[in-house]
Amino acid sequence: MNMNLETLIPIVGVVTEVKQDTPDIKNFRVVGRDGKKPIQHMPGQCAMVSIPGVGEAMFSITSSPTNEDYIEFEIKKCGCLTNWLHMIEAGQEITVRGPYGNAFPVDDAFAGHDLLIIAGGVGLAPVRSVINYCRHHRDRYGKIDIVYGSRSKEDLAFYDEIINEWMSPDEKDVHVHLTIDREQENWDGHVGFVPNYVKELGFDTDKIAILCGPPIMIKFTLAGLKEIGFSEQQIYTTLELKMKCGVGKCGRCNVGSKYVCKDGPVFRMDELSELPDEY
Amino acid sequence: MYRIPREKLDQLFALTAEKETLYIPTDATSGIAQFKKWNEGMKMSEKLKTSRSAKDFFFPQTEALVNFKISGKKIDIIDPREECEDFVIFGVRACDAKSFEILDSVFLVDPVDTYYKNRREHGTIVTLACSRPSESCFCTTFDIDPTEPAGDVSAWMTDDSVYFKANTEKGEKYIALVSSLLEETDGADVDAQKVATKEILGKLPFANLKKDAFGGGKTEQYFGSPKWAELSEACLGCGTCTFVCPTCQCYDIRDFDTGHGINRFRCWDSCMYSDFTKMAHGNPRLSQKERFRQRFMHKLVYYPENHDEVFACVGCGRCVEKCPISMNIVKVMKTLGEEEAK
Amino acid sequence: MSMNEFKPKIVAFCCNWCSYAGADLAGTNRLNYPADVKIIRVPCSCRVNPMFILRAFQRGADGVILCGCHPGDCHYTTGNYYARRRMTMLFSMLDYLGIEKERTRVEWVSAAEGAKFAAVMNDFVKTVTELGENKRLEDLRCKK
Amino acid sequence: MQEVMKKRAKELLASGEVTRVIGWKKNEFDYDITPAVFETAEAIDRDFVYDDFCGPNLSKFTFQHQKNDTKTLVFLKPCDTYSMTQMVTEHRVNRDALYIIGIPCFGKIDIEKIKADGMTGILSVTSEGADVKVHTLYGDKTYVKIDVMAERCLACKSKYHTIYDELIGEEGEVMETDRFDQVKELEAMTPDQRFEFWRGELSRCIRCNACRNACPACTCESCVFDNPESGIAQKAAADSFEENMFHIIRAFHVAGRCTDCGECSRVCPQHIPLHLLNRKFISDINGYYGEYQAGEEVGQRAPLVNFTKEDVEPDVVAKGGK
Repeated sequence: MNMNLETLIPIVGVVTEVKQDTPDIKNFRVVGRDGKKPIQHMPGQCAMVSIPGVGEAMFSITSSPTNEDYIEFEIKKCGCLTNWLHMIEAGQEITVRGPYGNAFPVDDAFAGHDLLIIAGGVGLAPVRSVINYCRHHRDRYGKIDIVYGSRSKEDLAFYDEIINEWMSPDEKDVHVHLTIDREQENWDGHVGFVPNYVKELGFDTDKIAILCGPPIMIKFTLAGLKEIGFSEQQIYTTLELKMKCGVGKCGRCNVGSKYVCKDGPVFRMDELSELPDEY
Repeated sequence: MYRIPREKLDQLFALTAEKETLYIPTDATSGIAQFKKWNEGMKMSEKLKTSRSAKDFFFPQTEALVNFKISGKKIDIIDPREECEDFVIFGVRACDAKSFEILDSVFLVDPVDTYYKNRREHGTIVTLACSRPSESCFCTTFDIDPTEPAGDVSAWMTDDSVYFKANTEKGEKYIALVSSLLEETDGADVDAQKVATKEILGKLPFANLKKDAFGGGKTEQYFGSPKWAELSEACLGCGTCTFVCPTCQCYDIRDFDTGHGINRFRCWDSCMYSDFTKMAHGNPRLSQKERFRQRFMHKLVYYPENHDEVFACVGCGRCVEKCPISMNIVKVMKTLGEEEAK
Repeated sequence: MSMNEFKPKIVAFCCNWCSYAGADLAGTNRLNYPADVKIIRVPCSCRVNPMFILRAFQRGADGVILCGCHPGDCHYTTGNYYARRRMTMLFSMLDYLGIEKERTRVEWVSAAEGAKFAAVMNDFVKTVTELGENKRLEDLRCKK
Repeated sequence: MQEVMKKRAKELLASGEVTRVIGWKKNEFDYDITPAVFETAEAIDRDFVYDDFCGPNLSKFTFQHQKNDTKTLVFLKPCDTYSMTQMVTEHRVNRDALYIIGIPCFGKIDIEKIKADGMTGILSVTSEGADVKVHTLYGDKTYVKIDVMAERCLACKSKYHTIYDELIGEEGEVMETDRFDQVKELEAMTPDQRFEFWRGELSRCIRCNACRNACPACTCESCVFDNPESGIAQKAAADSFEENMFHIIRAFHVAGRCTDCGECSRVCPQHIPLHLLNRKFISDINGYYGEYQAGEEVGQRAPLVNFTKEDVEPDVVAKGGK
């Protein structure tokens, strides 16, 4: 029995490291008071992070479950709670509860397949967990393609990790395709929006696509993927709506009859298409 | 079945209150009935139903979840939960009794809501059969029999007597508690009352309201209906319907800074409120139409879809009576149902 | 807590341009007034929203006093005239709800009136001490 | 009356002068009235009503239509016109987008009074002259209209329309009223009695916000109680303090702007006499700063955004009032 699901009472987490990742995104490393990993999760699952007195919100856990030491959150500054989070320093205690929601089917539906992971902006956070999980269990998956775009080079989250680890020559069959929205100095990579880049790259369709990013990117990328022959059963995405309880009881994160916190946040595109367009 | 003369009802209340906290519906100053803790001399309301539903007993409007003490960078978590004391609610109507089952199916499924469970386990519900249903009643639409209310103990009140029947173990315990005042009897009077009430039920204005047009799997059919705009046009966006509704269970979690700590509590929330789904980056339900639609789609389609075709409405009629602009689920069912019939 | 031990918590909203300086003057002149008066500096008496008064009570104040410039002397010409109407209305409403009217007060104290400031505070503290603890506008969560 | 109104509304629709009509329609019961927007003559023929149950004040419903390019026709009872005038004064509604027809009002029936008398299973209610006939499943009863009239109508302040483009029926007059009697009764009580009275009333509040949302003076885009930055945002009153605070602040925010239309008390599901809070402010304003009726004419300056150098000092309250 996981007490903090039943009671909505969180546990204390200690922020051991805060890293400014992009101008408006910070990365937070969190352990329990005992110095160990506070919660066990699977890629795609979320946790409720809170600063008491300020607020509580759902964030996806961006570290891979294979990381045994700590969990990480990648948080963009955009509201009341996140502004506060951006002000804290290492050593600050916060509260966490979870994990909530379902996970990407990394061990079943994804196993043995080629993966195409497409992310935009801070949308890399939930799929980074998938990427690192798959890299850890490299032999279970086929080729891994990662298309990641952001507004500018500075806005690319996890840039160091991408360059030093994912794009390292030692990686087996992991291909990273970076793009930024506008031309800028000291950038010789691709320039353009993610949906177009995906089409340009023209992937073969015998693989599973995982999408995460701003709604507008998802919309156009989805159309692009369908154009090059992907079926909805091959595409996964993850949603985010306002949540309070995390256990499907407070009643606000539903899309049709599905609760994003409990039945999601990961949806296969064909499941999502059956739901009303209210997210 | 057990019987007690009506004039002895006060003695029964006194005896109950000796052992456990007792709540009965009583008249407030301004003509509404509300559940209140019984004390000597309190009169039971003659009204059909209380203004607020009985859900408060298990899902109160505000409830402490957890407290925090903050010192520097440290946070201490204090669990405020305490074992609830036993209590008895007397005079719950069939519709409200049914609403507890609906709340159970939300709060008592995994992960169980311990706050709710705590209260639920310690409450004994004595229901009271209806004999004078009002024009706003439509519980029969949702297959509820107001002459045979659920609950731990069912009671029937006739001109001169009150009859009791225990339905559960908790109910047996309650009957045992007050057995010194009860006498065993057959239920001839009760049967007569049931027949009479059923006849009235057939004459109610909403007697023919049918739920068949709704249920799980109808999302696509109703979600895009043009009727929502017309139905919701006068909606004020207040929370009256949700707060008087016995089955509405949405809540918000908020923090209160007491000056020496943080109290985190939950409180009722309403899907009719504009900030219900408002996030830092936007709101998926921008206009009142979407919020209005969410409420009724939830009751008539989403909930049945997730809970074996049980509807999240018990036909108590409170929203019918209380809505400031007289828009309600009956109107929604009739309007959308008509469309279905076409 | 017995009556003689009771020390009321007083919140005083003081206008920056007059009574706040008046309080200062009271201090430099070594005039005594109880330490239980907590001064909150505001740019003008008109800055004080009725909500401030209510929230002071919520947070445990037993009395709330608003000090501003004498009518006609407002740094912003007319601010205290508005404050005067607003506070009259609020105090009247509190009284209407049965909340002791002696717990709230408005006084005009200029920067030169250090002695008046001390006298006003002493008098107000005395009045509130006699009234006892604020029970009718209390928020139990904020009490220890 | 209803037929005249229907006819005029249809004429205006047909002429293109207006493209929509805000009026009332019947819902499930005789006494269940919903504000409605009509866009066709057929809809008006089918649903439009104006009777003794048409209580809802339509002023605020014009809000969402003022940005349209074409005009909206709205029917306003005398007391509704005060709300409308106040909204126009405060520039909360675009007068040019509206075509206002003033209609007479003979007092509205409060169904809650009939229900409070024990009537249930009401199948029909008809109001003819001074008689109100109630037909129920459990027997019939006839009331004298004045006995079941809404409290706000018994203390009607005016039959005069303060704003309109045209009138149907005769113009009425401002009335002598005893609407402050209850306020005076409360003022005459001891503070303890008043405290008990208001605790009893306000403790019933469920914070549904109906009073706020129905109020034609509450037109803020984002209410202080919904604003997390305000420090008093609350979804529910956690204790007696928050109940008191909500109601004090709600009444205070409309003080001097409240026209005493009585919508707050009408919509309250818990029957809290909220108008007594508003009326206290009105009576204080009248007493301290001179007679003032909000919504009397466009362009008035509300008393709380005004002052005179001779105003009474706040200690007038401690000294025992007016």
